[in-house]
Formats: sequence, C-alpha cells, structure tokens
Amino acid sequence: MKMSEQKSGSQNVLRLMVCEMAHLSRPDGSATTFQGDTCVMTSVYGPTEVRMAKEQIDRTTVEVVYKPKSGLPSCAEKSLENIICNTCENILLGNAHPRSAINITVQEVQDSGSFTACCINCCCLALLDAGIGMKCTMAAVNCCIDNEENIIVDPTRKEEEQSQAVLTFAFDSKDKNIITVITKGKYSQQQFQKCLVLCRDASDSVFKFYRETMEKKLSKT
Amino acid sequence: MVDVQLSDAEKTYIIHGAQDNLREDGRGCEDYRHLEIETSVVSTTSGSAKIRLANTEILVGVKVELGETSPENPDKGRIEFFVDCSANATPEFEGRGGEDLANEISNMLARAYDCPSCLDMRKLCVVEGKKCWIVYVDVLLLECGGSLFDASSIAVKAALYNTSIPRLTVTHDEGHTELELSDDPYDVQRLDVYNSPCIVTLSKIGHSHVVDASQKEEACCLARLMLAVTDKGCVTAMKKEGSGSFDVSSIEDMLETGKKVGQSLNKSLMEVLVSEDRNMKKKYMTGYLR
Amino acid sequence: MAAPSVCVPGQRLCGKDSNVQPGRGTYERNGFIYASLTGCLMTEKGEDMTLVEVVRSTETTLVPSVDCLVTARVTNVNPRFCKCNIIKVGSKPLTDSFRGMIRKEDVRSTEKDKVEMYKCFRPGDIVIARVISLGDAQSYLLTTAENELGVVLATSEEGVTMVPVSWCKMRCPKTLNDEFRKVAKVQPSFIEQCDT
Amino acid sequence: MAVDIRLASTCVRLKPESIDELTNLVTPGDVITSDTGFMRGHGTFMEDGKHHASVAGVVQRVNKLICVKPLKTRYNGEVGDIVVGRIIEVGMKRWKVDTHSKLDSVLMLSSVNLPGGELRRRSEEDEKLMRYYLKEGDLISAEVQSVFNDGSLSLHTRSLKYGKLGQGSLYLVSPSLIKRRKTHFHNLPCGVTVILGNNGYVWVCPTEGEVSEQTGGYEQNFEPVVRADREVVARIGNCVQSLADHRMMLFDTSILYTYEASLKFPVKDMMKPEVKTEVIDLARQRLERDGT
Amino acid sequence: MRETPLSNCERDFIKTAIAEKKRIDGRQAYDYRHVRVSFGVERGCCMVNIGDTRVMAQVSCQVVEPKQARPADGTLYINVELSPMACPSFEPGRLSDFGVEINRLLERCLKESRCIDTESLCIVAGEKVWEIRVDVHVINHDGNLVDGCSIAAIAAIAHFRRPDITVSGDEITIHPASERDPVPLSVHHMPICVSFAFFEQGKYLLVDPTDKEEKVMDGRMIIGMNKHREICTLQITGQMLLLKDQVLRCSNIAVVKVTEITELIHKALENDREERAKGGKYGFAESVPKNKVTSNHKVSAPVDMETVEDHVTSTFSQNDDVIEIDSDAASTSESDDSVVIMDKGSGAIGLGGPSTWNVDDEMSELKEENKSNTTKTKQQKSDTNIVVSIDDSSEEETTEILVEPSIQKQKKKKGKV
Amino acid sequence: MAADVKTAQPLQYYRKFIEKDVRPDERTLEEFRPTVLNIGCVTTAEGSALVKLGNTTVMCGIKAEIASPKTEEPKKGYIVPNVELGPLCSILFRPGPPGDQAQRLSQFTNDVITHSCCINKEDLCIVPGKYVWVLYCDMVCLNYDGNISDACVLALLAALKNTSLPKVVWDEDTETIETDHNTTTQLNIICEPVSSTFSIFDNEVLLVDPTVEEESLSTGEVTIVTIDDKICMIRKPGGSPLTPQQLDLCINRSFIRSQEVIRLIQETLNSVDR
Amino acid sequence: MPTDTRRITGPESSVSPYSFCKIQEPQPLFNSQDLRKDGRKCDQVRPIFLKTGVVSKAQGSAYLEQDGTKVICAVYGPRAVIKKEEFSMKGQLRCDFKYTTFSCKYRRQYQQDNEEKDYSVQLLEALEPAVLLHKFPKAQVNIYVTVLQNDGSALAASITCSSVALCDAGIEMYDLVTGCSTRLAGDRLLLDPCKHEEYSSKEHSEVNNGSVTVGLMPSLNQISAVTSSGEIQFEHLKKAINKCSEICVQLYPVCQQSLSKSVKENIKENT
Repeated sequence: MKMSEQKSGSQNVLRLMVCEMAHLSRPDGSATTFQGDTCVMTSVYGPTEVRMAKEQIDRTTVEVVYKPKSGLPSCAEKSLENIICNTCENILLGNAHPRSAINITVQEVQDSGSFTACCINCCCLALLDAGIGMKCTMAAVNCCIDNEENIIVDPTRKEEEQSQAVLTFAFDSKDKNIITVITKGKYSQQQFQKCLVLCRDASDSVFKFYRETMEKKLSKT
Repeated sequence: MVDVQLSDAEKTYIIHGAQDNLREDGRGCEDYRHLEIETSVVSTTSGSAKIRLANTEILVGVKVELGETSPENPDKGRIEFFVDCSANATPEFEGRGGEDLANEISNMLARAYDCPSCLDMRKLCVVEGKKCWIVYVDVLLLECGGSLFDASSIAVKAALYNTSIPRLTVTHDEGHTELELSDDPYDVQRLDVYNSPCIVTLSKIGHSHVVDASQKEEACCLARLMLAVTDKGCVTAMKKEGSGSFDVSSIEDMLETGKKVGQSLNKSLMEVLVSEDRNMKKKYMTGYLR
Repeated sequence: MAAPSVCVPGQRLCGKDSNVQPGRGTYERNGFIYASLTGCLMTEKGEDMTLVEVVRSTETTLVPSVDCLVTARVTNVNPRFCKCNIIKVGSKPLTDSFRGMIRKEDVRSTEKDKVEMYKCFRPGDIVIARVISLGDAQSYLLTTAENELGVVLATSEEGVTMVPVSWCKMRCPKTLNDEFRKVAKVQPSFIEQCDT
Repeated sequence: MAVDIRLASTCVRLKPESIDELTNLVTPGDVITSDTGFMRGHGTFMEDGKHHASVAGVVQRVNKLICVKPLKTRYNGEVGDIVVGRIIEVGMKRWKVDTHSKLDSVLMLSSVNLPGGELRRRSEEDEKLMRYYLKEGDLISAEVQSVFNDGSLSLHTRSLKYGKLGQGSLYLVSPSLIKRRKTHFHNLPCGVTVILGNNGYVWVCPTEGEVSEQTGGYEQNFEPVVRADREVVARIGNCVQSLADHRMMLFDTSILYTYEASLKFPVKDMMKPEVKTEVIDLARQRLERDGT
Repeated sequence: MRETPLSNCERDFIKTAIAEKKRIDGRQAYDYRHVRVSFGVERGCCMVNIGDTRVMAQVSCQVVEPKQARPADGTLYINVELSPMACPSFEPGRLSDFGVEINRLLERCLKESRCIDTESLCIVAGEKVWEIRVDVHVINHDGNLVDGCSIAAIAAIAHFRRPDITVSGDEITIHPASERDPVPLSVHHMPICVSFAFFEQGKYLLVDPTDKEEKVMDGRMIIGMNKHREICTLQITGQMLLLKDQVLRCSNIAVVKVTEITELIHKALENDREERAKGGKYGFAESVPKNKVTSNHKVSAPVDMETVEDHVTSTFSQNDDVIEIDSDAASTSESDDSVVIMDKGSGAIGLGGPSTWNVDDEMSELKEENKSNTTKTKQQKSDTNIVVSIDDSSEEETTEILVEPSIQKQKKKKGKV
Repeated sequence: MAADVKTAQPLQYYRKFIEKDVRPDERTLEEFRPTVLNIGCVTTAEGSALVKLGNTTVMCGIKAEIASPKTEEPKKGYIVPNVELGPLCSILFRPGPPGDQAQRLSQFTNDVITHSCCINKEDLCIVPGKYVWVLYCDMVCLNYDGNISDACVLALLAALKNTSLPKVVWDEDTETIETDHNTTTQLNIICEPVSSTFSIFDNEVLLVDPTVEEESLSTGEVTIVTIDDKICMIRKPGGSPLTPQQLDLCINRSFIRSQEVIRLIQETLNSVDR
Repeated sequence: MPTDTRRITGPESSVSPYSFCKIQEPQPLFNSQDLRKDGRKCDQVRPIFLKTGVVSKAQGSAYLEQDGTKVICAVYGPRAVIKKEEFSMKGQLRCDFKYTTFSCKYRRQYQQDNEEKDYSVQLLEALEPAVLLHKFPKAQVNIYVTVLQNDGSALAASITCSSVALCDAGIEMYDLVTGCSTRLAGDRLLLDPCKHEEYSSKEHSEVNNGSVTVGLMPSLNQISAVTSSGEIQFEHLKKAINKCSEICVQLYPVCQQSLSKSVKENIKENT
C-alpha cells in the first residue's frame, strides 16, 4: 500500500541510500541512514570514561545499546546488540585506547526490510563521523531468496516476509572478507554461495557511498 | 536477626548469667519480659492488635476480603501473612535490608498456621469452589528489642481474636448465587483462635537455653529452636535457626521447656484477651499517645 | 604404596595424648583427633611425637594466608599503590581471583621513598609477591620487598615477552629497548617456561 | 511460671512532669527575641533581625549568648567529657569508636596506654597488634581529648581509670539525662561500679580490684561473676532504666536512692511499669527532701 | 558517565545576561526555539525538534485484558525512554528519577486529562480491549525535554491509526491494513506542556530553556494546557518561592504558545495527509536537507546478476583441495564416531576425551559395593558406631550401609544421569 | 611449571598446541568431543533429555501447560524455549536474572525452532480461540565447558522428540476441558535441526566444538544449523573476518556432524522404546 | 507492564493440565501388608546413588539420587566476597536452593519462591555448624543446589548432597551433615517419604499428621537442622527426630564410600 516501495519490482537494485551526519549536538559522532524507507539513527560517544566493572586493561570496551522504537528491549534486541557490537569491535583499533569505552547507541526509526544491514552501515558512518581510529570500514548488505528461488538484494519488509530465507552479510573494506553472517530460513549451500558473492559485489557501491559522503563532508570545511 | 555487637567480656557475662539462671535484667531462663497488649487499635481494619514486649513493639492489622477460592482446595478460605520490617525500627532495615527477616517471619507464621486445627478455614468458605474469605494478616515491626518471632505470633493471635467478619447471606436462585452483606456492624462472625499457636523461641546460650532472649542475648546465641505451640500442647511448626547445632539430648529438654512455656503463654494470653473483650464497652483507647 | 586408608571429615582418627599431634586436615575435640578433610591418612613418626594429618591428593591452600607466596596479575597502577588480581596461591591456580594491593612502601626493601610505581609495575605484568597481611575488606596487602619477588613476566609495547636484564630493567627481544620493572631474581623455572 | 501479660489500658501511665519548667520551651521558627543585642548560639538562626529557634527545646541564656538546648539529641561532646564507647572499626593507627555522637569518634593508637607503661614509642609491632588490644565490639571508657572541626571527637585512654571494660552490662539513655559531675566513675557501696558516660552510655559492673600496670588493662578475666554480684548489677541496671524511662537525671545519689527504694521488690519485678513508678516516686520524694 | 558541570563563569555570564533581559542564543525571554514536527513512514511515528533538542514518539497498540476496575475501558500506556544517545549521563536500562518525573508528568497531562476516548477502545467488555502504548524516545538533550516529549506524544497519538476489527459472537477478527483501512483514535483535546525556567528566586522567567539555562535556573514551572485554555497539569519544582502574579503571567503566556504549537501540529498532520493521499514522498527521509555537506543522497545502485555464476566459481574454486582434506578428515571421524548405546535411553558418540560424567560404569560398581556391604553388615549388624583406627585393616568397620533390603531395588536404572 | 604458562599466558600456551594441529585435550582441530545423550531422564517433565558434550552438560525439560491463544492467531500454540546459565554450572555466572549470554542463547534456540519450523504450532491447538498448549522448554546448564549452543540445540531436539502430551477432552455444553494423563500422544517433529559451532583462533585457525578456554581466547565464532542437506541458520556475529572458502569448510563439516547426531538421537530413542 | 524482558516470554498466564483433570480422592499411604505404594516398608529408605566431581569447573560438586529425587550441588570458593562488606575474620557460607522449572508436578517459576528461599536458609544453617569457617577469613564459599527432579524429601537429600560436595571441594569440616525426613501418620512413621506421601495441610487434618526433617552431624551426634510441619504432639515429635537421626547415622558410610572412591581415583590419576 506504500507508494514509496514501488521499486520492489526489480530485484537487483540497492534502494535509495540517504544519510545525514553530525546532526545531533550532544554525541561525539552521529548519523542517520536511510535505505529506502528503512531508517536507523546512531550516536557514538567515545573514547570516554569506562565503568569500573567493564574496564579492560589492554583494549577499548565497546558498548552497544539498541533501542527498539516501541516496547522494551527483549532477548531479540540483546542478540542484535551483540551482533552490532562484535561487528564494530572488529573494525575498530581496539588497543589504541585501553581502559576507555566507546558507547554506541542505535535507535530504530523505521524497519522496512534489510534492517540489520542498515544498522551496521549506520554505525560505520557514525564511527567515521566521530573520528575514531579504525582498521578499515565495513559494509553490510542484505538479500533474500524468494519462493521462486531467485535472489533479491536489499529487499523490502514485504519481500522479506514472503521469502523463504533472509541472509545478511557484512564485509570489511580491506579484502572483502566476511565479518558477519546472519541467515534465517532454509536454503542450499549453492544458494548460499551465490548470495554471498552477490552481496559481496553489492557492497562495493556501499563503500562508494561512504567515500562520497566523507568527500562531501570534508569538501567545504 | 537484628544484631548488636558485643565484646567478649559482655558475652561471657551473659552466658554465665544464663548458666546460673539469672539474666542481665534479673529474669530466670524461662521468664518472659513484661508484655503489653492492646487490640482494635486501627479502626480501618477488621481486627488489629499492638503488643509491646520490653523494647519490641509490633502492630498487626487483619483485613478480611472476599475472593476466589483456590483450585486445589475449593472448600476453604485462605490466610496470608505479610511482614513489614519498617525502616524506623532500625536503619538496618532500610531499602531491602529487612526483607530476609520479614520473609523468615512470614514463612514461619504461615507454616505455624498451616494446619486445620489452628484456624478452621472451612468456616471461611462462602460459596464452595467460588467465593471465600481471604484473611490478610499484616505484621508491622515498629521497634526491635529481641524475640521478634514470639512477639509477632502473639500479636497475630490477638489480632485474629479481635477480628470480626461481616455476616454474609447466600441465596441461590436458578444457577447463579446472590451474596448479601448485612449492614449491621454488630452482626458479625468471629474467628475461633482458641487453638492458634504461639511461637516460642528457645535460644541456646552457652549450654543452657532461655526464652524471650533480649537483643544482647540473641547476639551471643548461636542456635535457636522455634516451636509453634498450641494450647493443647501440640507443635504445629518447628524450625532450627542460627549457625550452631544442638546435641540430640538437649533438643529433648528444649522441647519440654517449649511445651511448658508455650502452653502457659497461650493460657495467659487468652485470659487477657477474653477479659478485654468483656469490658470492651467501658474501655478507653490508649493507642500511641501516652 | 598400598591403598592408603581414606578418611572423611568427622572420622575419629585416634585419641589425643602427649605423643600424638594433630597436623593439617585434622582437628581436636574433647580428647580425640578427628579428620576435617577427605583425603589419605598420613602419620609421621617424629622422635617423641607422631604427627597425624589428612592429605588430599590435590593441594588445599585455598585462600591466601599471611606469609605465603602468590602469583598476581597487575590490573592498575597509580603513584601510591598498584592493584592486582591474585591468580595463584603457592602453585595452585585459583578458579576465581582475589584482589591484592602492593603499596609503594612495600615494593622493595631499600630506598623505599625513592620508589616510582610506574617504573616498577605495568598493567598486565605477572608478579610474584608475598602476603603481608589480610589487609582490609577489599584486598590483601602484598609485598615484593625481596630479591626473589617482583615481576616475572611482562610484555613490551610490541606485546612480546621481555627478558630480564637487571634487577630493575627488562628488555624487549624484538625492539631491544629496555623498560623499567621491579624484576624478580630470575628463577630457572621461569626461564625455561619463557622459551618453551 | 505464668507469663505476665497486661492490657495497655490497665497499665499505669507516667504522670506529666510539673509544667512550670516548660515556660521557656520553643519550637522551630518561634521568635525568641527581636532584640539584636544578643549573640546567636546553637539551635537558633537569624532572620530579618530576629532570633528564631531552629530546634524544639528549652531556651538558655548565658549573658549575651542565646541558644536552645534540644530535649532529645545525639551526644555532642566537649573536651574533658567522660564517655563510654564501643569499638566499631580497626583501621591504620586508629580505632573508630561509636559514642552516640553525630560522627564516629576516633581513638588514636598514640593516645592509648599500651602494656609496659605510659612512656613508650609505638612501634610497627603495635600496629600489627592493634586488633589484639581492642577489636570490633569491645567497650572502652575514655575521655574526650579534642574535638575536630567537623565535630567528631578524638578520645584518649591515657590513664589507668580509662580503658577496656570487662564483664558487666551497658545501658543506653539520652545524653541529656546524664548530670555533669566532677566524677562519673562511682563505686557504689552495694559493691557495684557505675560509669555514667556523658554520651548517655551507662556501664554497670561488679567492683573489682585495681588493674595491673603491665597488661595495661587489656587482659580480661572471664571468671564467672558470683550470683550475688550479678543480682545487684541487674538491680542497678533496672534502676538506671527506670530513671531514664521517667526522664530523671542520672547521678550517683539518684541511682543509689532508686536502688534502695527498689530493695523491697525482687529484681525481675522491676520491669513491671507499676513497680517502676512506685520505686521512682519514692526516690524522687527522697531527692526532693534532700533539696537536690 | 557523569555530566560535565557548568563552569562558574558560564553560570555568572548566563545569569547576568538574563538579568539584562538577554539570552545567550539571542532569543527574547518568551521566545521558543525553532520547533519542527515531522512524521515517519509508519503511522503514529513523530519526530519533534526544538532547537537542538530532539524527541521521537511511536504509538503502538495491542489487544489486552481490561483492568478489573474498568472492564469497558481501553488503556493508554506512556513510556518515556531517556536514550543514552541524548546525553552521556543517561544510563541505559532502568529509568532515572528525572525520567520518572517526565513520565509521570506526561501521564498526568495526557492520561488523566482523558485526552483520548478510552471507551472507544473497548472490544469485548471485560475480556478484550485495546491498549495504546506511547513510547517517547529522547534522542538529543538540549533542554526543555518536557515540552518536546509532550508535543511528540500528542502529535503521534493524533497521527496514529489502529487496525480495524469486527466482532461476531465470540469470534474476533483483526483486519490487516491491506484488508481494511485502519481507524484513527478519537482524540478529545490536545494538551501540550509549556515549561518556564525561573531565576533569582522567580524574579526572571524564560520560556523554553536550553540545557545550559536549565543548569543555572532556580526552579521551573510546567503548565500542561490545551487550546481551549484548559489547564491539564501544573507543576512547580525547585528551591524557590514563587509570587502569585508570576504564575498568572505564565499561564497567559502558555495560552499563546499552546495555540501556536497546536496550529503547527495540525499543519504538519495536514501535509502528511495530503502527501499520503496523492502518494507522494513522505517520511523522515524527505526532511533530510539535500544541500547540507553532512548529508548525502545516492540513487538506487544496480547490482549485476549476470557475472554471479563465474564469480561464485572463482571465489570457491581454490578451496576444492581444502574440502578434500576436510571431507576425509570427516570420514575418519565418521568411522570412529559410531553410536554406542550405554544404557536404556542413553547413547553416545565419540570415545575418549574428557568427560567426568560417564556415569553408567560407576553405577555398576556402586551396585556391587552395596551388595558386598549388605553381606558384610549381615555378619556384623551389631556395631553402628563408626571408628577408624589408624591402621588400614579398618575397611570393614568403615563400610556401613543403608537399610539392608535396598538391594532388591537396585534394578531399574532408567533415566540415570 | 607448565601450569604457569597456562594461567599466566594462556594464549601462548595454546599456540604451542595449535601449531602442532592438536589441542590440549588431545583432540584434532575438527574433532567434536564425545557426545552422550540421555533421553527421558526426568519423569516429572512431559519430555526431557540430557546432553553431555565432553564436560559440557545441558538438561532440557519440557513442561506443557494450557493457555488461551493470541487473538491474532487463534489456532497456534506457544513454544517458549529458555536457557538457564545458573551460578551452579560455572564460576562465570552470578545468581539473579539471566545475563546477556543466556539471553542470546535463549533467542538463538528460539530462532532455531521458528526458522526450522520443526514443529507445526497448529498441532498444539486444543480448542481454537480458547485453549492451546504452551511448551515451556527449559534448558538448564549443569556443567559449562564451552560450546553450550550446540548442546542446547541437541538437548532441545531430543527432549521434543521425547515429548508426549496428555489427552484433552472438550465438553461442548459445559464449555470445559478435562485432561487424561493415562493416554498420551507423541509430539510430531517435522525436521531435525542440528547445530555445530566453530571458534576462530588467532584470526585464521578454525576449531570445532570449542571448550570454554578456547572460547575465551577465540577471536570469533561461527554457528551453523543444518537440516539434512540444507542450511537452516548461519550465525557469525562479528569476530575476525573469514574468507568465503573458510566459511564453506565449516558448512561442509557441519553437514557431516549433523548426520552423526541424527543417528545418535535415532538409536537412543529406539533404545528407550525397546 | 512487568513482563520479564530477559527471557523468551509465553502467554501472560497458563495453567497446568493437572488442574483440569478430575480430583481423585487420596489413596491410603500403605496397604494391608503395611507396604507403601512403591512397595517399601514403612521404615525403609530408598536406595541412594551418590557421585562426586560432576561439575568440572566447580571447586567441588556432588550428585545425589534417591529414585525419583535427583539433586545436583556445586561448591565454589573460597573466593573473594563479591559485594562490599566489612572485614570479618570468619569466612562466610552462602546457599542457593533452586528447583528446576520442570522438577515438580506443577511447573516452577524462575525466581526463587518462598519455599526455595526458606530452604536456602535452612540448608545454610544445617551446614554452617559443620564448616571450619575460620580457615578462610574474609572469603566466602558458595553452595548452589539444584533439584532436577523432586519426588519427596528434597531438603534432606540436598543437605546430604551439599555436605558431600563441600568435602569434595576440600573445605575443612568438623563432620559431614546427612539429612533424613520422615512422615508422621498417626502413630506410624514413614521414612524418606515420596512426594505423594509428604504432609500437606489440605489432605490430612487429624493430629499427628506431619513431616519432620533432620540434619545430623553423625560422628559428633549433633543436630544441625530440624524442621517440622503439621500438628504433632511432643512425644511423637521426639520419636520422629530420634528415628531420623538414626537413619542419618546410617547414611554416613554411604557418603564415605563415594568420597573415598573419588579420592582413590585422584590418586590413580596422579600416580
């Protein structure tokens, strides 16, 4: 019923990507990312003071808080937090600031498909905005396998619901290895390989988007 | 237990005292301290009692409400205990400080009353399988001066005795039943607490044991035996408490003492309650303003 | 050895008299010696005394006690003292660490007032120390004021295990630059374990 | 033995005190005087040129100084007071002592006299032995040495009459009930020693021989106290309690009189309110006769 | 994390400025910062900016059992979340006192002023009613959160649509949006909070204080009011004694502000409605400024599907040999991992390796032992006291067992762990 | 002094073993620990199973209760899996509400059930819109020594296969139900999801079925749930990046593992029935 | 809405199927030949299976099984006291008693209910007298007991189990503590009752119906725990206590056996 999801006809297209950075006054870094209608807002504080309990003597403590739009966070949100946290930890220079903390807060604004991917990308942008030392950047792409066995990259919510399997990949910019894989639903090994490669290719354009964004940001300053 | 710190010397003094049956305040091992009781002190309850045992002060309020019968025993009412260790009894109770103690007391009371002859729950059933009276007993610790269990059990018994349940008339007409509450305040039903238990705590001090231990005495007692004793001289609940242990023989005479003390405690309590009940009319309220 | 007689707590071992002496893992109660541990019964004939003890197959020094040696990992350092986690008591690894503290004045026996904590310990170092007192509720008080005590394992900025070069210096084999530590007099056991 | 249970209604109540002394009683916010010539002391505050009371109590005037003495309060100590206190913490070189004052008092290792006479350096050893001398829960009698600017007290026991207390029992009363005397240690004829701490802690114990020099009074004898002494101690204790309950000043004579008045009752009856009142009344009359 | 306190010079500066009827951001005393209300793609999702302060509200609904007391009423549940995003001092998890205060205020302002008709939320009296849940997320904290929250909350409520339902007998069907258009809630009135900050014991007052101003103020007054000039809630906090006329002045100001804001909300709702109607673009994405340097738009990027196949082969080709190794490694493991049934209901694969729990052999042992013991006890049932002399010959006495007939019952061992 | 390296520098200690393609517990890198399965060990539960993976021990008990269904889906029952990592099973856990890890595991098991669709929730319907079954599947860890997720999934599956529900009779006119515990019906399990976990050591080496030490040292983790020859879930939440072929290896290994495990379950079940 | 966000949640409320089946009147506790439902004599105790060292990462642990009653216990410590407390020269003992949700006929909740709290305390007080607390100053020992399946006498079983676990952990003790419970029915004593035999106030109304649990330190002959419920005359109470302690004494060697076995194994491994 939503006009703004009309694109869903063509399968091999990443939806319109929009992002706004540094739009929050308080955090050290912040970003809002749209992929189609899906929208996530992320803020980063850090490196800052760390709570005694969480202190690690040799590395930074990365803490991710995920805020669902309505209702209280439950187990599902907890594991999403965990996924985001581990993924970010991997691209950050962990031992650059020992005994400090980087607090990332991810706010759901609108989930219309490929949500996890959007979260990860948004975090990456926020971290870029916060100017925290990173090994590399990362890009997440989501795809699903519909009942006709064909693969849809960056699907909408509707498409996800109708598909038999949903796969989310996150790649690093260095040599495009797989940082994160989250998949749900049945599919064969061949299909998996195919999805993997597709998303891997698709991730290029996300990396390109990062680049443009940063170029634009740093252009007039 | 709310514990005060004592020096070794003080402890020995107390222990020896218990040995030759003369305690700090001149009591013998089996003597209770002076007890003061007043019932129906809180007008908003169905029954209430306030007791003062030296420094221990406890207020008990009983509320009786209509409720659903529980599926496991549809022909009975229920009694529920809640103990509140108010923080103005002692700062230790602040926040969740008093919770453990409160639980222990309420558990003990619940167990003590958890047998048919103490309080006939069948009388509290209104419509079998549907409606029954639920008796909520709220125990409030106002000041702690030792032997809280005993004191609260006495207060509870007094309050229950004082409790009056409004008379209900049940009328059945094709299937659904009508309940009618009589509006006459004097047309009430009383609980029979004749056989309700009182808890007697026997604190083992040195090799002898005392009843109604003061706070200091509790501080130098390692193990205590709690007995819920009925007027008939039965135990409805027993519990050992504290980090010490008894040898088998000593338990025997503890039981003996418990029985003796318990029964006389019940006896004199009932006497007082009955007498107060008798001259209810010409009684003037004492309350807290003295 | 033949199957030793195993005893469990509360088992009466023998009467207590002048020539029997209760040892570890036993206690004495109105004239008898009882076992307080599960383990093998050991008797040691002295010249006029027989020592009776119950020994477990695995060692039982469970808590740090005054004067015993402990291995600790330094967690943080400040000018006045350094905090650490005790990971081993004697040679027995602990499942859960105890908190320990080395005060400035307990780092070494000489020139106590010249001690600079940062030149003695760094977070992550492994230290061998002796318990001086049970300290306060939080942590045990430790000392390294002996030659054999101090840092035994430390990693340089590169994260390489350093080798001791003097009583106050350790060298990183990779970059060959020295870092200050309160080094323990090198014990053969540790050398061997550093290059195995 | 029958348990003694009463109805609150049947219990005798205390008679209200004579009203006359309550004339200069004030409550917070009351204007004491609008005369600005006065200096404001404890328990008062100034607002638009008037002296107001900040506590409920009795107004006291020492020539130009006006202060309000609260009826019931925690102990605020003055140098030279005799206090009875309980050790609550053993720290580095100092003990923390509970004296029922606003803040915990301290007893420095340097201000106790240790075994082996007064003039002796405190060594590292003593620091290790502190818990052996005095440990948590121990009772001491001491004198207030100085008052820190935060109001907490520093005590000393550098005299043989002070120090660790042995067998006996402690009673807590309101500090305002302790009458200031030149001595607070009393060996009563009945063979009982009473220490009336200014902080409202009253120590009652059987009188015993002098403490020996060497031990510095840290050795204690745990020999059983004979029944007779025990009984007297109990009786005195109950007297102190009843005096406190009736808010009468505590000092040697008052205690003694109460004791003598109580003699016609068995000790344990003294817990009964009516007995208390009777005994106290007797004592009070006698005190009034003495005109004290 | 602690909030960094305001330096004294800043305090003084702000205070003196206020005393001179100036504000550090150049506003007049009674001015609001720029207020923006925008709605999301989803119904009942509203974002409110007041200057840098940002609040998002989302309304949702579910079917629940009604409260015993009011069986024919739906419920309105308000939950304020102070996200750590908004300000480092906000901890995740349980709500701070400040949060509770706001929450309570909103409840008083919305719930207890009965701004929505709860009777209309009843489905089957006493059994099923709608629960409307409003989650208010504070996203950026630059002062005056209360106003932000209240605006966001009420706007979201006005924007929300709940699914339509039909009740036939005890059959209840909830229609998804695709079947039937969702229905709006019936909103009686729109209460809005306006907060005032007071300085110098209430001498000066400011509307819409910023974070800095809030840090130095003596106290605040919050007036919840709707455009019919009805006060829904009023609260004064802080250490100050306020003069009567100040309160009246504030309420007069509130009237003006409330009407303005209500206007704004209605306009925003109107826009949203039109956009949706004519199927144009709506949602937050539209409110992201294109020209800002910090923002970036990118049109849909195609992903070529043609080359995928050979890509796949290329990526996975080089690991054939590896698979080789693995598979035969596996096959070996296969061979020795044959299932062993140890006892009724318990089987195992893999042998050796550490497992302190291979109980069943234990079991047999113990059985024997018990048997032997019983035989033993037969000959010396007499001695019940257990004494071990130091010599080893004492095994006999030490073993003493249970009540003797227990052996017959040693048989069934099913479900042993 | 080997113990010293182990406690002081566990990482170096492990490296020494891994270099030689073996682990301290004498396993090869792609070898699982011995797996013991014990079905129907708790008679108070409708279904139960105990799984031992080396030292790791998980007991799953299933309690069935009766509740009214959601208004949205009046024919569907509930399956409520929860993992308890109590303080009993390891020093790592404190008493109180479930920690993050326990929550993640609970979610994981829940995902396995929903995504594998191993149970048709409509089988749990008693009276549409009125009464449905709730299956509380509680997995209690009794001994925590790593790779708890595999153990949980196995225990859960085994317990479900062991579950049988009492017969329920619906009385039309009184609109009440009555249960008969003497006649029970087996729960129908559609498919058998099996999970296998790999942990990444030093960013490259893959260890199958990690112990708790290995987990604490690992730089990442991959869990793969397979059903027969299909993949049901892959879960690699961050951690060190893997090449596609490494991932492929894991998938292959897990296929082999699943065959073993299914055989184990089958034969064990038979042994119960016989 | 206080829903548990830390767990996967089902429906708000659900009822056990047992509350839907028709109530069958309680059958007699023993038949004509004085045999109980499971064929035991009145004074017959169920066979005990005891095993130590079942939790590999724990300091000490034990598993006890009495037919239907299955208890596992783990001991951790002595370890640093977790929450800030004042200095104490004595060690502390902490007990945590829990039923698994599926261990009983009716499903248990996750949070400790009153019974479990009460048992935790009783367990603690049963064990404390037996432990040489002064051996681990300012440290604490945690004892976690979990009942996997409850078919009566759970408390007694946990007492025995946890004391054995303590031994296994090498915590110094004056003595073991063994537990036994009995059911009073008139003048009869049913030892080691099963779930259906245990006293419950709603079924048995006459006097001298109740149950007694005793924890005993066998070789010191000291009673460290005793608890009763139901209305009992003093004479019967004494009888019950004595009978229980008798059994407790007989349990001692069983613990001894399993412990010495584990010790022997250790020796084997080490040599």
